[in-house]
Amino acid sequence: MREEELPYKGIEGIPIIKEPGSASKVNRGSWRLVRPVYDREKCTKCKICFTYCPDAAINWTPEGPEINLKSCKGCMICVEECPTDAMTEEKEGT
Amino acid sequence: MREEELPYKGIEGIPIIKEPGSASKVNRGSWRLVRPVYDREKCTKCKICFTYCPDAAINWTPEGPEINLKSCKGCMICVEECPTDAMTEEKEGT
Amino acid sequence: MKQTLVTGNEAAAWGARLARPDYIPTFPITPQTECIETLAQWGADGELPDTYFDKMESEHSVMSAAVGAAAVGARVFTATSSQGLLLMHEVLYIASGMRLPIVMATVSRGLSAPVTLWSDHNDFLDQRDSGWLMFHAENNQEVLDTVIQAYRIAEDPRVLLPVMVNMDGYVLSFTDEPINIPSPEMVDEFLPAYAPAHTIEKGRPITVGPPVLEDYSIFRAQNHVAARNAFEVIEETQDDFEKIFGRRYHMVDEFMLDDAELVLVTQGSMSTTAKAAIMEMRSEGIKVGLLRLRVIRPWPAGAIVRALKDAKAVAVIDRNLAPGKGGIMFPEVVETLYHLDDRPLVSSFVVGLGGNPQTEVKIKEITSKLKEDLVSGQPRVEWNDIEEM
Amino acid sequence: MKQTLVTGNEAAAWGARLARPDYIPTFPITPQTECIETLAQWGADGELPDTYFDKMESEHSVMSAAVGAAAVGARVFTATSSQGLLLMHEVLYIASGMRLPIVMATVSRGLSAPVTLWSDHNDFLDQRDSGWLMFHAENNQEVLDTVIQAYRIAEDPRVLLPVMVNMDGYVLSFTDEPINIPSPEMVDEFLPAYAPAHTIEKGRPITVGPPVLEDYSIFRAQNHVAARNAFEVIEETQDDFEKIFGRRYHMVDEFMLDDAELVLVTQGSMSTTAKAAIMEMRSEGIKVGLLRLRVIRPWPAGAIVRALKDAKAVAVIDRNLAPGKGGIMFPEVVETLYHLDDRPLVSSFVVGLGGNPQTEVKIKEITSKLKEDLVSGQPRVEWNDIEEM
Amino acid sequence: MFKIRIHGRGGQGAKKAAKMIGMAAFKMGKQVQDFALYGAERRGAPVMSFIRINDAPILERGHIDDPDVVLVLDRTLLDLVNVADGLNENGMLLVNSQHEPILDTPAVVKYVDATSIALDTIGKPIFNTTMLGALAKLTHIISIEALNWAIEEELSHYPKELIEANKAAVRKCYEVAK
Amino acid sequence: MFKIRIHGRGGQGAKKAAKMIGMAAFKMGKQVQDFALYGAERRGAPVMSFIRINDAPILERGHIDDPDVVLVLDRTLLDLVNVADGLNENGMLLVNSQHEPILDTPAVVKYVDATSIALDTIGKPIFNTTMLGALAKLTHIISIEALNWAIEEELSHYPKELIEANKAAVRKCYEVAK
Amino acid sequence: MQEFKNLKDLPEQDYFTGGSSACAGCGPSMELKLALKALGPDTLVVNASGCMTLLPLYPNTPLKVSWIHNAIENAASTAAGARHGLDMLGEKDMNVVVFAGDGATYDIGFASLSAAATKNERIIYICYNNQSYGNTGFQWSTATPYGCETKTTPRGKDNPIGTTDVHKDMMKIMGAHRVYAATASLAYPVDFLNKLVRAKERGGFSYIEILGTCNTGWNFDPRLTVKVSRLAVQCGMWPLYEIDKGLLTLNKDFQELKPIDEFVKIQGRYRALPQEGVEKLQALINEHWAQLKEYNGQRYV
Amino acid sequence: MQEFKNLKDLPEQDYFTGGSSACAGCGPSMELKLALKALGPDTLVVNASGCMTLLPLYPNTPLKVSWIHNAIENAASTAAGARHGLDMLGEKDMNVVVFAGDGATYDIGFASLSAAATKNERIIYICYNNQSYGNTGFQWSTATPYGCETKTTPRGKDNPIGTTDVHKDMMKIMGAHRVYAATASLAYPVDFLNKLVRAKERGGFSYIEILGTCNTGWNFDPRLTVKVSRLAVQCGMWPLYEIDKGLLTLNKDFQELKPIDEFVKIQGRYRALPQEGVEKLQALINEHWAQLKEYNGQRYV
Ligand SMILES: Cc1ncc(C[n+]2csc(CCOP(=O)(O)OP(=O)(O)O)c2C)c(N)n1
Ligand SMILES: Cc1ncc(C[n+]2csc(CCOP(=O)(O)OP(=O)(O)O)c2C)c(N)n1
Ligand code: SF4
Ligand code: SF4
Ligand code: SF4
Ligand code: SF4
Ligand code: SF4
Ligand code: SF4
Ligand SMILES: [Mg+2]
Ligand SMILES: [Mg+2]
Repeated sequence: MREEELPYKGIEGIPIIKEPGSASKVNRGSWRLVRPVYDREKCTKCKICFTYCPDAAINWTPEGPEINLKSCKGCMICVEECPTDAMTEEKEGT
Repeated sequence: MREEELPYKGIEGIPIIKEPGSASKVNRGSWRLVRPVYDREKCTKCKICFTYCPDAAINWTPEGPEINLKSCKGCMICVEECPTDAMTEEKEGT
Repeated sequence: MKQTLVTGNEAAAWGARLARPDYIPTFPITPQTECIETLAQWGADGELPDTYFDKMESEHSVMSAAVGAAAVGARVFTATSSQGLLLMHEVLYIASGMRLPIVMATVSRGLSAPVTLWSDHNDFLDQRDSGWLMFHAENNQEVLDTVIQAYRIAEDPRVLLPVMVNMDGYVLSFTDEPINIPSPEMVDEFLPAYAPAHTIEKGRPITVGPPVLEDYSIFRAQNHVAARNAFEVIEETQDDFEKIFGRRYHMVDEFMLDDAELVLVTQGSMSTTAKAAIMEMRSEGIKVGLLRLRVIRPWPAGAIVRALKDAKAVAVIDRNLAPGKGGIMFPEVVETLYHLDDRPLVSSFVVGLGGNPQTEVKIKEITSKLKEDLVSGQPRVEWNDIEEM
Repeated sequence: MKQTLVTGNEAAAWGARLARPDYIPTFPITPQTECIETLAQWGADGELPDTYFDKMESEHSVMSAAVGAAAVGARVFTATSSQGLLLMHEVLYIASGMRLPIVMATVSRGLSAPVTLWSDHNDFLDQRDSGWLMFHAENNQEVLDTVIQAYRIAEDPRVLLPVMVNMDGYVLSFTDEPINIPSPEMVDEFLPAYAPAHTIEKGRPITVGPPVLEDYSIFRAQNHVAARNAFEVIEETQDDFEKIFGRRYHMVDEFMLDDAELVLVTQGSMSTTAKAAIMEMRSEGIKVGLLRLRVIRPWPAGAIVRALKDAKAVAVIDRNLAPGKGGIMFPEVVETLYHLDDRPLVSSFVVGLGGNPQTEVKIKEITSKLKEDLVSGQPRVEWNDIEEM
Repeated sequence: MFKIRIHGRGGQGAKKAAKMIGMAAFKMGKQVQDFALYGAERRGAPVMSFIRINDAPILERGHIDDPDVVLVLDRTLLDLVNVADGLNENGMLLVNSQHEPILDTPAVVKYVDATSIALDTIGKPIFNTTMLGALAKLTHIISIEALNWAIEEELSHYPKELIEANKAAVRKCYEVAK
Repeated sequence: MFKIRIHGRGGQGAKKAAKMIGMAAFKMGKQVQDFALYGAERRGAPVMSFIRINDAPILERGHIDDPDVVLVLDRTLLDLVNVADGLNENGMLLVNSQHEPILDTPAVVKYVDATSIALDTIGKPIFNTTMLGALAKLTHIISIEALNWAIEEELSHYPKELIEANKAAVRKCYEVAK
Repeated sequence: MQEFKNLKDLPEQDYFTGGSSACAGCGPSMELKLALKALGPDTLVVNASGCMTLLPLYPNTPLKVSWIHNAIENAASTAAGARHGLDMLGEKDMNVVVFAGDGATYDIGFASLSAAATKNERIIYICYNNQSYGNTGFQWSTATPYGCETKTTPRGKDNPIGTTDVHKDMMKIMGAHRVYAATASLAYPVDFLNKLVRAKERGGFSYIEILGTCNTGWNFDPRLTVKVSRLAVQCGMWPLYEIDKGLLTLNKDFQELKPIDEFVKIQGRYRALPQEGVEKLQALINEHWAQLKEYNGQRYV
Repeated sequence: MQEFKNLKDLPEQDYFTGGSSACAGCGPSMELKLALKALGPDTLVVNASGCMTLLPLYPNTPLKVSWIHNAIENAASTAAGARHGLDMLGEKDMNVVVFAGDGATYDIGFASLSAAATKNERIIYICYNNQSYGNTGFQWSTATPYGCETKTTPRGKDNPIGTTDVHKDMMKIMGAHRVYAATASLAYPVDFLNKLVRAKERGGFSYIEILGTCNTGWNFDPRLTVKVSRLAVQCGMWPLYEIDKGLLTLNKDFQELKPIDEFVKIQGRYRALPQEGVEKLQALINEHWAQLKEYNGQRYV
């Protein structure tokens, strides 16, 4: 583009992010090689998995944890820390 | 000077000082408004004045202190600290 | 409007005071310190009720704190010089890249090594890639006026860029000159309260300064476009400024250019001396004039071409040096004239490094050398202060 | 001589290793870190017996320690990039002002804000007033060779200045290319043990870095003259280098210029792609050539004039930006051609900011735009990577 | 010029694989260039690396958009990334997979179960080197000898057994690939 | 243009004196400029300050090499510094001294014992302001009224008594100077 | 604000979402998530360049609070400027919280941190200490512990130990700044959040250092992030304590520490550390632990 | 090297001459002169920008030892580089000594100092503390004590106190760096020189802070430089003590401190400090002194 044609974009031309939490739209599930699988039966709602999920991929609901597989990178911390084996590991794809 | 004529001065063109203690040649006596006057009679050679002269304007000799009036700025520390009044103050000029 | 005898440092402080900044982070450095001391005393005396005066531990932190405060939406002023300006160098790019309209007075002083306390323009010009707008004042009145104008320009939604207002150390910073100190009311009329493009406040979380991937060049281009928008904003600002204060400044300052065959291109306070010399030379029939570069960024190419297109020979007088290259402004001025059909001869003069005074005599010397060049048709590069070495 | 596949970072590390520096102060920064990691591993493996590898707490301290060590007479190497280069900016002027022949590899990366990890040349060119000699390599072999040459040039008694050797981040720093790694014996033959102009040692006290008053401009002028002396020293160095290693470099790199009507002026690694594009365009009958700026400081005006004087149109391709001005090298190149009787048209192209890749296609685009300009007689300023915004 | 693009995930050694291909070709007297895209090589994140191989010095730089061969180290990427991008009917796509991948590409699609071979031979899923055996067999752009040399050089800091195991895995992969 | 150079010692207020002259002249409607050389103003060290006074705006800058008047605040400087440098026969040299200084200059040499006057009147050796009374009398470049105004402005942070004492000293000095 | 009693008592609201480009299992990410629970929505996080800088990546961010990234060496001064700016603009209730790595904190930004602490600026400074320059690929910082391998302190023929320096005792140094200083661990989230509550209530400057357990740099399976963190506390490698006006409180006491070997053997960064190295490391830990035990409840610095 | 017994025992040789442009009666100049007596001719002084930078003024210098001035913020790292350079070049016997002001030390250069101390570089760092940015004309630094007036903390209608901040406790902070740290005074030269001897013998990094009595900035008659310095010690404003591996030794004990008033009233920088200010200052001193007394001979930090 010729220099004289460069448009001025006002605030859109400033490197700030105005939408809080917009990254939740990003599919980080694509990084996952293994996935956590939740078994409501075994769950005691202790909140451990919820607390320790580093990617806030576990939401807390009145029914207990809810895994957001878009955000879950498959670190397996929830699986490792769940005291009742209500979270278990499963391979992605094949 | 035209740029092409600027000579190269080698090490002389580097901002270092190679002569240690060269400042002793500078006449800082010019700053003095009052001067210390030494009275050998009263001196006990305690070295106090020698120690405390901030400008190293007092040399130590076997005969006691020797004031270098070229370096002495007339701070009067030696006068103030001399325990025997062997150093006294005198006005410069008139 | 109050007429008073003040130094350049005090003039900058007055400019700041009248602009009512929210925050002033500071660090001392000669020859700037008097500016922040003046503000500190006003603060202690209760004269800056809307301002937090802060003492930082380095210039790097001064500019960092300025960025922090400006990013949340505060109006910020600071001042520095020389080594301090270089120490905050990295953060200057960040301030402009974030498009924060900080205003900073800089007081030019030569750079170490070796250490000097005296003035040249290397420190200021060292910032010419940083994305800041850059003004260089000729005298104390212009210092004050430009600080006030700087806020208008910086905060304009078409611009949103930080601004540096430079004055020469000693020759301005420590020299008393009589100047008009505008009344707060008039300044309030000229300079509206700051309405930031974005702020940090409760309930509207934003992220400032994230990394970017592909869009990087777009943000850089926007910094450039914003700087070029300043052309228009600077002109408009002058209109309003003139309406209220009766004075006006230009992108470049033209002096006796109308029929000038020889033109001296200068910056800063030496321009005053040069004007005096030119008046004398004019009385001797020498057709000489002067172009003072007041705005360095954005680079006023149009104004420069208009001013120099009829000249026969131009001397670019650089009070600075890029070792291994030469005077810093020389290439920019020359480039600007390159595509003229009938371009003038341009010679380069490097002068006044580390405070070497630029007297009328020296200006006349430069002029007669330029005349020689015109006759010989050979441009020169001259270290005008150095007679032997 | 050993042929190996190494990255640009490793090539710089090899250059350093072969120069046997006494001291290497370091700090990590992408995309440079691999260079110092390589040196660290060699150190741990006992491969750098004559070198103290130091881990500093910032780049500011890296350069400060480099100055300290060089001032006592040690041979010093370091490497940095981007924000790190800017953080040490103040101290760069001190290193050159003290005339200390430090060698530093710089790995170009765009500057914050906003943060990018990718490459452009703003960081490197930001140092062009600093008094350092500046080389910009095109490929990994040149990186290694130039580091070794840099010591010869820096330490020459006619020069005594620090040298920066730049490579583009990612495109060179992280790319494996096969290069010749010279044997230590050959390098020892080429590069004598360092004989500093002054050292700090027992029995000969000296003072380094005192303040000066009137003599300031003389020391600055000496820095400039020393940088210009480097022209001669660089040429001589090439002779010896060629004798021993069979390769040679020039102040500028000329490619297919002999009958070129259109000339592209480039820097760094994109020159390789440009050469490929030029070969193709040549096969289509387009008379285009390339001038690569290898040495930025001292500025090789003579070589540039010689290379460009017969061109009809020149495109200066700047992978950098001074916001509010434009491409940084453009004014310098244009100024250099200003007084030619028959000067070419020169257009400015700003490209590749923050790592935008410069493909052959883009180079061809630039060339055809330049051709248009030649026809229209109107030079342009083009942001060649930006198609819409 | 012969161009190879490798798709993998952070932690799978796509960079190392590129380097080894480069070294092997280099050993065979070719001009080579290899590099990886930096920036997002977090464990599991899709990454790419690139190799150019030529007789004459290589003047091209940067990403490879028109590869001759694409190597896919992890078949789960097939659903995430358009690995076949830029491949034409002369090209080849080589996937580490237990079963034949179905892909919409004019190029030849090959697969090899490098993970199993690696687990069998090395005892660890070092499939980045292993797969190179298949590349050697199917393209001839590098020889198995040159590859062995590259492995020895690149792993010289590691125990001898590991080097030998890698070489064995490469050979095995070479043998089974078709 | 009227040019004044002041010689003093660090700590004696040469800068302040220059400012006051400038203010007084400015009060009288003149264009003025005043400044001090920085850098070596250690207590006792010889220092200089400068004032330019004009009807038209002042375009000159920097040191004054050709003064109309030179003020010497401390007579011991006479032996150290060429205070008369640049003075011609139209110039005047005004020295703070108890007795007539003997100097090799074409200029008129005047002296006044400002130190004694200051000690008598203010009780402190504030001879930098005091001496300005003599300057006013002998040159008419500033009036005593303007000087009083300058003193009030400049010392406004100080106690009223001090201001009055300074004014009295200036007046006394004005009276005795000849 | 009340202190929290247990995990269930922690706020359910997160001001941090997924979608960042941090590694899977990243300790510092989790720590930021947890911190924001205690700090709430009216928070400005000032970040120093490091791994966490890549959480927001234009045009996306996982943050639901405000965030400024300036550079690596100036988080504390940026925060000070932001604090005063907010105060002058009437936003006194916003929390200003630094979130910076150990390199930014211990090394390159230490002058800026020390000055803000000395001036007692109303800032909570959280250092997530992953014991290295993580973002550049795990190089040594002055927070790197003895005996672990980094890219600039690698093991090699001439140096079997890797890092031979003993890390800077930052807690003692910050304690000497007369501010509130505390250590924390992601394995003890209630303790961590309560320290934030205390810092906030207390006003002025506080320094909280949390072990930034980093599976990538330390080279262990990400699933073990919490286990490794807990072990660090249990081995005495990362004791939990606070210093307020010089007074020491050990928040988590143990009759006996677990041997450091347990911590060392599960991390790649200690791989091949010779036995003598492990012993020296154990000795360093014992010495520090003994001092903390001795001065618990007393003036410590 | 032997320690010195008394004034007469001090070396007669000076490696410092007159002719500098420092003020008459300058404390820091005297301190450098004294230090060089203990350090001897084979010394490299690394200076940070400040008053002392003007000792050498091209082409003259009062120094008979080597000297490097780099910038204000990097004396410690410059010294570290010089140290390693000298070591590699075989000049291991040269002393590398920093001589830097409080601004350079406490503030702008603190990251550099802290890193050199953490790495235990073989450097003696002397901070001459004139409690201000002296060279720029007496502005506030974090070493400026409560209640005194500086150019950036002036008294005024809204602030009768001047400096309202309490200065940074640098000794405690440096003590927390595990190095040898000591205070000194020009009024006690034997003590000062012996501390230098100890630092040298000890090897590694040592930090010695000497009150840089400054008649110009503090505004008193230069003749009183020694008296004011002595009074600072006797009033407890500048206690003489050392910290080695955390252990405190009070080098100069007093049964009773002189009232701070004696110190305050002879200096212009305290002029017009209201009585409440003097009392607060006295309280601060008492508190510090009591702590030093209490921990004398014990672990202090
Ligand atoms: C001035 C400067 N130098 C170097 C860097 C490169 N850099 C970016 S992040 C980083 C590591 C920071 O380490 P730490 O603070 O511990 O944070 P972590 O990466 O471990 O999260 C470095 C060195 C930089 N951004 N700026
Ligand atoms: C980066 C930078 N900022 C500011 C200065 C200006 N400056 C020079 S000396 C000085 C004062 C230093 O104070 P201190 O270290 O206490 O030494 P003192 O002057 O008191 O001897 C300052 C601020 C500088 N030289 N460099
Ligand atoms: S950790 Fe296990 S038991 Fe506890 S809430 Fe999560 S899933 Fe349920
Ligand atoms: S596997 Fe990791 S990222 Fe996924 S939900 Fe569990 S803790 Fe969160
Ligand atoms: S202080 Fe007095 S008594 Fe002691 S040596 Fe000096 S002159 Fe003699
Ligand atoms: S008056 Fe001061 S400078 Fe002169 S000899 Fe005495 S102590 Fe030294
Ligand atoms: S390297 Fe460590 S700290 Fe950085 S993002 Fe990955 S896990 Fe987190
Ligand atoms: S201002 Fe103080 S420290 Fe500086 S030279 Fe003068 S007396 Fe010495
Ligand atoms: Mg870290
Ligand atoms: Mg000081």
